[in-house]
Amino acid sequence: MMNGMDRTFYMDYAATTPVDPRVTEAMLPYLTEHFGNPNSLYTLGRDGYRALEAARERMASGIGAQPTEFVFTGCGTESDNEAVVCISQMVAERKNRRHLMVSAFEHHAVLHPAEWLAKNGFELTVLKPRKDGIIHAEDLQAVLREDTALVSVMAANNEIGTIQPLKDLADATHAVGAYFHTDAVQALGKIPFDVADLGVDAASFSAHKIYGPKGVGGLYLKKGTPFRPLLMGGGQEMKRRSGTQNVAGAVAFAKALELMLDEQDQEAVRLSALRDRIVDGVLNGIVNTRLNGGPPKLPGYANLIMLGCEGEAMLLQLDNKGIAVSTGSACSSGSLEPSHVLLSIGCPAEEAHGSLRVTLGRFTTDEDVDYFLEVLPPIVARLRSMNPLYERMYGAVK
Amino acid sequence: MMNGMDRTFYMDYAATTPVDPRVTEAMLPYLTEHFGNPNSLYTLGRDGYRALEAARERMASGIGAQPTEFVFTGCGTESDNEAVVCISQMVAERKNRRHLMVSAFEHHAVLHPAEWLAKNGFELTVLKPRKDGIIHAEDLQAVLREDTALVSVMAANNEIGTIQPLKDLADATHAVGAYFHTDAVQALGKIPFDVADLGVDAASFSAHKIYGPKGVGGLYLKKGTPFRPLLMGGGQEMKRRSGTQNVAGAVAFAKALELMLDEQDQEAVRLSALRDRIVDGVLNGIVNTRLNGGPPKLPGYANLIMLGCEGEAMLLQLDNKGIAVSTGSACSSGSLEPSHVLLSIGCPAEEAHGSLRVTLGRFTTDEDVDYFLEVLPPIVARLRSMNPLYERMYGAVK
Amino acid sequence: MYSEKVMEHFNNPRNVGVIENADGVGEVGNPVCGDVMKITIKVDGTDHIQDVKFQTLGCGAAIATSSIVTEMARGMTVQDAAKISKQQVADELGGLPPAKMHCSVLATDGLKVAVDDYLVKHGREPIAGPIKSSDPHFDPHAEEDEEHTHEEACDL
Amino acid sequence: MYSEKVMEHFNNPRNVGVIENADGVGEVGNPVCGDVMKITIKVDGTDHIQDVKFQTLGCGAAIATSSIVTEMARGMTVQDAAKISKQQVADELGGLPPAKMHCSVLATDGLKVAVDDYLVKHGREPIAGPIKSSDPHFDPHAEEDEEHTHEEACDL
Ligand SMILES: Cc1ncc(COP(=O)(O)O)c(C=O)c1O
Ligand SMILES: Cc1ncc(COP(=O)(O)O)c(C=O)c1O
Repeated sequence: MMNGMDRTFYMDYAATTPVDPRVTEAMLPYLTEHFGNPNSLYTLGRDGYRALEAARERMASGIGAQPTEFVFTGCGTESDNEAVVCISQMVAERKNRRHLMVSAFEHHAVLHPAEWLAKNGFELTVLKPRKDGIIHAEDLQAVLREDTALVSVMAANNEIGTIQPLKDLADATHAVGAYFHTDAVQALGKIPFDVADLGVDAASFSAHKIYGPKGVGGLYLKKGTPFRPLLMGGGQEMKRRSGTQNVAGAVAFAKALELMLDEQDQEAVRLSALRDRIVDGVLNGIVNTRLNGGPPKLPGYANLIMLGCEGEAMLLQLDNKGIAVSTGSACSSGSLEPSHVLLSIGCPAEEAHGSLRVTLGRFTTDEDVDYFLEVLPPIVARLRSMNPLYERMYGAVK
Repeated sequence: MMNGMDRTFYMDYAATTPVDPRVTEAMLPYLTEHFGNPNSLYTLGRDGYRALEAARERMASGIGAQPTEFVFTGCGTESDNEAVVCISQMVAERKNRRHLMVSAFEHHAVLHPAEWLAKNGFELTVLKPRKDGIIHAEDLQAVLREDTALVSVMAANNEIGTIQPLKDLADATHAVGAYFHTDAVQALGKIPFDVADLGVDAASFSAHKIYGPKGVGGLYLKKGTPFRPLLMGGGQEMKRRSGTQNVAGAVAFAKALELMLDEQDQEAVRLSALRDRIVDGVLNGIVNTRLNGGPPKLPGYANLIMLGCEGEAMLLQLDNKGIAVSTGSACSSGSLEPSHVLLSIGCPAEEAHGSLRVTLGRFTTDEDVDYFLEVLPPIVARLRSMNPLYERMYGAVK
Repeated sequence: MYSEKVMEHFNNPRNVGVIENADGVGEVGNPVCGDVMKITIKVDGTDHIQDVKFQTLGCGAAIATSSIVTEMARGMTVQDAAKISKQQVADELGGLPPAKMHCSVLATDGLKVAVDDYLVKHGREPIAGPIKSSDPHFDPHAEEDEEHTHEEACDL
Repeated sequence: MYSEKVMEHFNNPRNVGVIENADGVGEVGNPVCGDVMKITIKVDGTDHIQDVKFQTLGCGAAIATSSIVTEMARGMTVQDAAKISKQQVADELGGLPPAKMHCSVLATDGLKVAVDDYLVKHGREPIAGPIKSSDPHFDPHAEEDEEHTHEEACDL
């Protein structure tokens, strides 16, 4: 390992996750022995088809949908693009509604397609969450219009982990006759998520956030939701997404979801407790620190600000110690603006640059948390001591 | 195995391929140990990034391109859609050219996006190949126009295996100032394919046709080719294809291509010889049979017609004997029309229903061919004896 | 895709062949769409089908539905045989994929045409009347809309 | 991403601190964009930089460029120090990612401002003149086009 540590203290589960060994085991036979094209008629193809359809059933039942309502895609981003672009365009065509509403802290996989539509015949409203990191139904109601085609609000935010009141938002959306999509990439498997209970019309998922492989996504499309395929071709996936299906990936995704659901309750408790230890440890142990967003939040998610520190520098210093976290600092992304999520909840840019996102997961232990809480304070102190403005802005470094 | 055979005699390598064990071995560490998000800044992420970029370099050098010209995608279908839709739309926007030309025997992943564009502001010419299964440059010249934006002709056809004269076609296309895309999904790794030599502007690839995993594609985009991303979001892949990259898939694809190139010359000889044995065996051993398309053809590809037999019935009977092949019969696809590829080369529908596509590959042996040639004739004889029209149309069954 | 019973009938079709000097002959379908079925029946003095044989060019479902319809028809009166519906055929086989339901139409149509042939030959009124798929000039694509046809195919 | 030398300077920055009673002080950058650098220099009677120290709030590249620029400047005349270019800084570090080139601008700007401060304090003509990033009201986003900024980010 480059950082010279025996092991990595991985605390960036919101960015991606390792494939669980049980998932690898489930998927491997579909790469090798059962490699048939699921669209082929012979035995080998039918084996693949059955595995694919069994995976679809498990995905669908895991989110409270019918199997025919669940489409496998090539990633969460693809699902988001399909939902935002294709539903909107079909609603526009059929119902002459050309207004879109997305929240300001959506993932770029929703924001950018929405902005693209805004340049291609749609009107776009971008709704800011409140300071708590929540889109409130009454705020949504205030911007909905008679000609709203689609509303897209994520189930839980990827940077601050805040859980959105989807049912209320979907109800408000339906009240004006619009469709409701949610990016559930972060929420899936971590909190109860049932499309029927929530009343959403479309939802996006991604396997690599729940211990499945990268490059496998899912799209829930409620029966009757206007849609056109974004990827056109062989007509696979009930004509909604062409391309030879990634059978191994689908099997892996279904297995990954099954494990998430089996372990959801106990993991929610365990990860919330670990997260709380991190949050308390930082807020009590280091002066001039803050917590962003929520409650309610995904278990294991914490977004913290170390005033007077720059995020990338913290991240790299932590990496030297084998700890992997992420930051909303501009520098980390090569752009000049810090995280649009943090800005959207009213966090000033100079504070956002000092944010650390710590997201815990299946393989995080108590010892990892101890280690993090031991390693972080001297890093923060050192960086603050190098900051020419620190004393002027926040007082002496302790 | 459902067919009760000890093993499968797989002869449908054009449909998909098993992942080569050497490829599985190369990709596995990127699912588990090196699972980092390649966009993350810490060591684990940088490891993923390096693996991804090394894979990109190997893909690019394997096709004679620069690394910055190669984009990893989610499948061959996605690449085709991106090339056809996004290049065309950008050329239209920038140069006000709104005419498209695709060959009639393109894969549906090219045909359907082209037809979609034809309903959305473009004019579409669909050019038939000649009886030999080739698009001749002079035929293309005759339909090119001043306002042609994009020409798309596949490098080799997936059903009849015919290899297209890409260089001449690209030259003719460039002569009118249009861009040239080729679907090289079937050709990649099987015959020399160098984008610089051929002068193509864009090319599509898919890993699962060359012993890599399903759900991994590639898109070559020559520097300067007008393009907009189809999948918008995080801005990965040099802003041309958003979505967390499938690092394991990219590594697998690069390894798969490396193996194809290493073994290309000897495999071309070996598979051509095996294919010729099949073709000779069928044409000489069974009356009223025909061969479709070519030369030139991909090594290992044969498309044969057994007059008076229906393809799905043959396919299922062969499957009973453990042999996996495909057919251009309508019945196999649930549609009423037989293969659009066979129709496009002037094969009458009633003959196309009797087609078998036999495509050999890395794990095909001499014994497989012997076995096929032993098993096929009695199946053909039996089905013909059940055909009420056979004697009337073709004479007594032998 | 296919039920076990479909595969069983496809692999071991019953009553394959042609009855010489049959009392009724029905031929339906068109090689252009890849499905042709010929059915021959032997009928006794009480209008009961004593023997029935078929020949079919077509896919697994076409052969299986032909086979089962001959089993169903044997021993029935021609009147009852002409009433066998495509759904009954499909049900008897443990179901058919939706895209293959037209195959059971072919099988029941063939039987209907054979029954009518028998009746007309004996100077009696036909039961089913003209059957589209028995017209050799029948265009199988006439009623299909392009869109549908295109979207069904999954080329590999 | 970063070269080994960048990481080495980031992990072990040289000349961190503030020179008391410095002859020249430069402070550039803005916490709104997350980069602030302060450089203090001690200059001898022959315009040579005897000592130089820095403090930086910023990313790995910001800290590494600050560190290396102090090493480069030490012993130089103020005239030569003011001429150090962003490319020289980047080259000295074994290259910088394109998105991080602005960090070496910060480092060279800081040094220029410190040199000018020294010169002006001694009643001499400044060399560099006004430096944008030293204006506390400098808006770092003013010149960026929106499109660019958006496309850079890769949220995970
Ligand atoms: C010529 C051709 N193009 C495109 C594709 C689509 O590739 P994929 O299955 O990876 O989407 C295929 C195979 O299915 C093909 O044979
Ligand atoms: C909320 C959210 N939506 C969408 C995505 C995109 O998913 P993928 O990386 O599979 O394209 C991500 C993660 O990258 C995410 O966190």
